[in-house]
Amino acid sequence: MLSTLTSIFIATASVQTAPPVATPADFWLPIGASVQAHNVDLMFNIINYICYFFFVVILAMMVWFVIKYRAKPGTRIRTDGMTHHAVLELSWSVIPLLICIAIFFFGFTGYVDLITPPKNSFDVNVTAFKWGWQFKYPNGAQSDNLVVPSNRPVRLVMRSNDVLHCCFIPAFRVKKDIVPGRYSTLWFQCDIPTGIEEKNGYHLFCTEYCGTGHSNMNRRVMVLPQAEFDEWLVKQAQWLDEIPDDELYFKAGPKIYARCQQCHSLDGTVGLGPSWQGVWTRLTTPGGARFSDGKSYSDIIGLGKEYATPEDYIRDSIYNPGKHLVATYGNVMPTFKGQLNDRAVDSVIGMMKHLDEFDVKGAWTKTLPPAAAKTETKSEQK
Amino acid sequence: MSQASVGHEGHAEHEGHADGHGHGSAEHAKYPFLAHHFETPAQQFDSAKLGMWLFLATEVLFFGALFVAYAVLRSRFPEVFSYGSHYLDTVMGGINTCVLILSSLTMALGVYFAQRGKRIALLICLWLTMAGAAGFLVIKYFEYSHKIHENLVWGPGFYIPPHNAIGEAESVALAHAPTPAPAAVAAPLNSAPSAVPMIGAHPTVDASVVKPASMGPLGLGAGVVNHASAVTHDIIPDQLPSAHLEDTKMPPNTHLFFAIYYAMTGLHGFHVIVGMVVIGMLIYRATRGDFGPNYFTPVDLVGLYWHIVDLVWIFLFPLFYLIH
Amino acid sequence: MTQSHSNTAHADHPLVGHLVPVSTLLATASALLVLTVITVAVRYIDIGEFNLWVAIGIAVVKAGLVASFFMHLRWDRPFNLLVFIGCMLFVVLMMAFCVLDTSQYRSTQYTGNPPVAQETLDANAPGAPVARFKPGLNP
Amino acid sequence: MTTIVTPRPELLDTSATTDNYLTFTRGFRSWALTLDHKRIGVMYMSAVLASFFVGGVFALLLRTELLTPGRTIVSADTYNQFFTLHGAIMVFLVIIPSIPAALGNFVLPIMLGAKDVAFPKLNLFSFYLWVGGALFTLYSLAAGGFDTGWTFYTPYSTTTTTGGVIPVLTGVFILGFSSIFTGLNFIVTVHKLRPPGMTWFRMPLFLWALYATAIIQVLATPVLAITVCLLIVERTMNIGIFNPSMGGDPVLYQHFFWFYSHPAVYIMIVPAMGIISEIISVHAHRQIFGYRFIAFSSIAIAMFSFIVWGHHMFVSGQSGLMNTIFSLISFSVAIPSAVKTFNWTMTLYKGTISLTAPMMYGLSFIFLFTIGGLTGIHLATLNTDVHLHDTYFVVAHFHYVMMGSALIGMIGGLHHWWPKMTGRMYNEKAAIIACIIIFVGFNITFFTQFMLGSQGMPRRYYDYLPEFQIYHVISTIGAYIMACGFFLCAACFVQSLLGGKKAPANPWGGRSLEWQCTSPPPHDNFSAPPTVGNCYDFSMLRWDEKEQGYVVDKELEAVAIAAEARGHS
Ligand code: HEA
Ligand code: HEA
Ligand code: CUA
Ligand SMILES: [Cu+2]
Repeated sequence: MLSTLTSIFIATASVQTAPPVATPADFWLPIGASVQAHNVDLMFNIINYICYFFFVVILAMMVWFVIKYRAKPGTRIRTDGMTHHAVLELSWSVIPLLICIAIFFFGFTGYVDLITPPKNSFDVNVTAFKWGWQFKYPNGAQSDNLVVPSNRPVRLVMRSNDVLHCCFIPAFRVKKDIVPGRYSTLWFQCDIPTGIEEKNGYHLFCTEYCGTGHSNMNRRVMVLPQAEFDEWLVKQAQWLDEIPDDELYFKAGPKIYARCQQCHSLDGTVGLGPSWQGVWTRLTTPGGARFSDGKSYSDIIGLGKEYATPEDYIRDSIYNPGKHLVATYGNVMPTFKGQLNDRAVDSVIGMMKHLDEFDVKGAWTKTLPPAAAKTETKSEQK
Repeated sequence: MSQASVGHEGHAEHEGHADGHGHGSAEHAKYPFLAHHFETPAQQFDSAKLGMWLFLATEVLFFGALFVAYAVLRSRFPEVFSYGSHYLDTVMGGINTCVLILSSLTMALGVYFAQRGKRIALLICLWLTMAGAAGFLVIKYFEYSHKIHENLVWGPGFYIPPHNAIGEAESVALAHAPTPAPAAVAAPLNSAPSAVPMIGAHPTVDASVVKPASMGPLGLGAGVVNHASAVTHDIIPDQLPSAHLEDTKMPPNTHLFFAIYYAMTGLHGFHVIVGMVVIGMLIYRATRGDFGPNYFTPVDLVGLYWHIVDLVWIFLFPLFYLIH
Repeated sequence: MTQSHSNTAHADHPLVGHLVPVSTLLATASALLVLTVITVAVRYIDIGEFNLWVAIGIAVVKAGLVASFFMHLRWDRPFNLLVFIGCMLFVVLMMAFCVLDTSQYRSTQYTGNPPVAQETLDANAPGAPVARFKPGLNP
Repeated sequence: MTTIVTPRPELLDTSATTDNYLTFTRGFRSWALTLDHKRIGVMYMSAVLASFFVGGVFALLLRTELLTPGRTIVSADTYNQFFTLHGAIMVFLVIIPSIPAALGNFVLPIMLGAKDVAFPKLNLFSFYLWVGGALFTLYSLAAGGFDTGWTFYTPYSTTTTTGGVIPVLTGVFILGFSSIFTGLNFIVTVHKLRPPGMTWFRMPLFLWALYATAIIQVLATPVLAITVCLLIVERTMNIGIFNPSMGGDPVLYQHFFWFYSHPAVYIMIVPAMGIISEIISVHAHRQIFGYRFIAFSSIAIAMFSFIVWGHHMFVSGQSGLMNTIFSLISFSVAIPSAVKTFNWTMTLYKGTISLTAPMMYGLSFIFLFTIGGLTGIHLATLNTDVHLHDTYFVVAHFHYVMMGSALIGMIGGLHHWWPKMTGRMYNEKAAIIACIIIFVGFNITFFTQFMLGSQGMPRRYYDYLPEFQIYHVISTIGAYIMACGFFLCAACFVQSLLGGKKAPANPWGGRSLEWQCTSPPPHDNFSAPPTVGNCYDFSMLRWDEKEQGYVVDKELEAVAIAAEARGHS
């Protein structure tokens, strides 16, 4: 019954306006680049003007009365002010009420547009986690920043792996909390392509407080014309596979590391997780209590032990981070199962083994031999 | 408001009575229990009563929020509630309902005797009420311990067979391995995303029971799933203390029924304990002979409290024990 | 009933408040017990949705009895009654809103056992039937 | 500006020096175990101001950290603890008890003409509950702090590893009961302890406001109590009702939380509105305009406040239907607020306005509340809230209403009743300068945050985009200015305590009952039952050259009383 009620609401309300162009940035609002932005901005400005009006009226009355009726020493008390005035009082109850109902109604219709994705939308699966995003496209491609086609409604189907997060794209005027345990959806359509350059992309923020890295959960949204997007999509699905095995660690490694760097430094700085500096030496030298249960690496790594090789151990630490906790660190790392495949993990392991070739930011400091350099220019990926 | 409350009891309105015989001090001399800031015993009594009723209102909202949680959970998982309800013992619940009703009766009689100034009768009633409260708790204790023995508890423990179901060694290992106490708080979300549908799954397909194929290489995986299970398999469901684990009809999320059951009956039980404490205080004062026709406010107030405890149970009983 | 003006309380009459006769109290208690029996009995008759409402209806009647006679509300100041009914209304209001809301967004929630429950189940009773339970119970 | 004043001499009771509530008994025990509502009010006030100072220090640290993107002085985790503590202290320890428990306790019984609140022992107990709650909050710092945000949203709050979560939840639980008992006490006092002649419609509007507040306190706070209980149980025993990984529902938690916390924002503002009604009419020496509308609008706000909580959850996953309902109802609260705002403004019309320090705060209140309230309209509108939710726009909105209105109202009330509470005047010029500094600093701090927010800067952000820095710098400078203002204000009070001029019984020419007793009031408030008249009738005031202020004129008073008697019969 209720759902029919809602659908009736929705039916009457979605008087979709023709997709307007971007609303330019102004004093209050940033550029509005989605088809919905127009309505939201309009509403925002209307309310603003109503507010200006009432504010000015009240302020003017206040200042005027204070100046006019200011008591100077010796002034006699005035007793001619009225004590109440039914018509006046009713009118300033009823007029704001009517204004409010009008505001509500237009806000409501705008909102229905905001939450009702068109049927033909392009779906992107989004996973939010502490503290990052993963965008997964229908063909299996994954990315760290959101890339979407222009001139086409896009629907994000979002889930959270841990706590509440919230996807907010100011330029599109859309926002939706991501609640663990359920699917949240959000849609937008942007007609103003940005190109694949990250610095031109629209901002995407996490606006539901989620802990230490909350303010670093911001990413970019790149909007590409459909053809360009299709091309990107195909490449993106294969980028890891295209890299030869022996180049994986420096071509893919740093990109994957970008997601680890929140917690794991490369220079020995203590973060939420152990630094990667010297990790391979630690793993391969016997002895030393390393885990919070008192065990050491050599107790669990080795033939016939829990992990045959250090590589196995690292892999399991990425997929099941809580299993063995390095002493003094908490169980805070999320699992990357389903997010990083074998090759991705291989590239990270490779990077750990060759840390001396990277700077503290994770950039590879060596140069490619000329032959390899050619392949590099081709696959410029995010 | 006070105009409206001009009483059929014939209380003069306190605005009025003060002109009539407004000299508080005379009243104060007559009634030693009258606090200095009240004018008459009636004013004091009315204030106390109103205060108590307001307190009861807060109690109603306090429990009310849990009733809301109950309603939300029940509307989400109706099958869990009708299933879980069968694990509760209607007979014990019914007896407990009667015990509470009778103790409410003795409490109400207690107020009556206090008003009549019958000290011994009042004391008997208070002791009987106390006995009712204790009886209720004893029955509740048996219910709880039975449930816990059957492993019908809240949280992940609901799915861990109790110690005597399997070999001693395994049981100890099990009880500690998967969800050790502090980690159970911090870890669940991090450690179990595999149970969350995988990325790319269509929203309407639930993948929570589909384990993703282990993506790791050799060497991984063996330790992921704990296989202490062989033992549990051979046990005949009816004799297994945690029979629910073998019941093919158990709907998912059944643990939530017990979560809300323990939350609500636990809070109610706590109120019963508080009730016993205050009744104990009344007994002390009644023995001392504090109460009489002029002054019985504390008895009346504790009575109100005790009735509200009864009243809450009147709702809890059908909502948990009597689901068809 | 005593007037508050009266200076002394007679043995039978309290200075303040209302004296409810023992017979009334006993009758109330009996009614409550009878209603308890009825509510248990009704459980065994299957009337679908109505089971819940009948149970709640009986509980409300019982609550009314307790409040009006045991708690003297019938003779008390109307404002106390207002307080009592008012707070109940707030609970009902909150319940209505919350239930309405959750019923609306239910379709977006994952079904089946939640992660920790499932994990515990897998770890402890891998053959347990619940794991085999078909997901998608809630549409 | 210097309309400081003395009332008619006969009210300058000389016995005040020998018997007032401050000197009635002496020694630590006489304060610690006092049942006198005035002393309890004073103790509350000191405790609340101390907490305000602590909360303010956290605010300054926050602002300093936000001077530059990335790390300025502390790490992200510390920052998260700062804003959580700032929010929790300001809300639970400062602003909720500030007006009802501190000022209300002192003023309510006297204004009403009663000797005390209905349950003095319960009143003292409430105070100690407050202390207990505050201690738990402090202890939570020692136990590792907490970084959940003042809203304690699950599942973050149940999974975060900071150790202070359970202590602070316990603290909030206890503080909740402190607030409940205060409210309960006030309702009973207003119902049962009104002296002869004090009818409902003769009650000063501050009492109406406190009464409305008390209704909210009694009915909403228990829900908070049970909610934090459930959170504690969730954390310790993994009961799972709010925990998605146990099949629970985090949005249900939000319903529970806001069922309390939305009404709670009216616990903050409604009594402040009451104070403003007093201040405006007393210092404009003018009958309040539309008494009944203001009185009923307090009750209306209290009632409506219970059914709008969902407007905090428009993007939280709450269903579209509920969003619609809640948005619609949210606007309804704007109407009683509008009534009040316009009525205050009209009260100035044809008044005889003295620009005293309390009046300056009163005028600031109207200015700031109008901005804060009107921006609430942006937030209550569904589609604009989608953009504005959880940005600095919301931060600015709630500082305008909580700090700019509720707290300014409290400080204004403190200035208004300070002579009554302490028996001393303060340096009015300095107090007015402090008010102006606070006002200017406040607007610099928080008006910029509106722009910041609508530009898309999310709240609870440790790090931010470089393009936002300029706003943050301005905001931080504003906060420092505001801090200076508060320090000046505090200095005024200290100076007044140490060497202030003795206060007359009725320095402002007020007409409500508290001005009829001496300053500071005697232990029993009134030696003889006070005569209750129209507390907003200022026609009997006349300018007193000697006192440079308005005093009550005996003859005019007799005329007024006679007129009123005629009107009433
Ligand atoms: C004292 C505290 C206080 C007060 C009084 C208010 C008053 C109001 N608030 Fe505010 N609010 C908060 C404290 C307060 N709020 C806090 C603390 C938060 C954030 C909590 C958090 O997330 O941490 C918040 C957040 C908040 C939100 C959620 C934002 C979000 O997170 O997305 C909303 C949404 O509807 C809202 C709306 C309103 C409205 C409509 C009013 C109304 O009552 C305002 C009414 C007043 C007026 C309208 C002005 C006077 C009237 C006129 C001048 C007449 C003309 C008016 C019209 C024609 C409309 N508030
Ligand atoms: C009443 C409530 C209240 C008050 C008064 C304040 C006061 C201030 N607050 Fe706020 N604030 C909140 C309630 C309040 N706040 C809440 C609830 C949050 C949300 C938390 C969350 O997200 O969880 C918040 C969040 C918040 C943020 C956002 C943090 C973020 O999202 O990342 C910021 C940032 O600028 C801020 C700043 C300030 C500043 C600069 C002040 C200044 O106005 C402070 C000025 C005060 C002083 C400098 C103290 C000086 C005092 C004395 C000298 C003694 C006084 C004595 C006498 C007057 C006698 N606060
Ligand atoms: Cu994710 Cu904030
Ligand atoms: Cu609100």
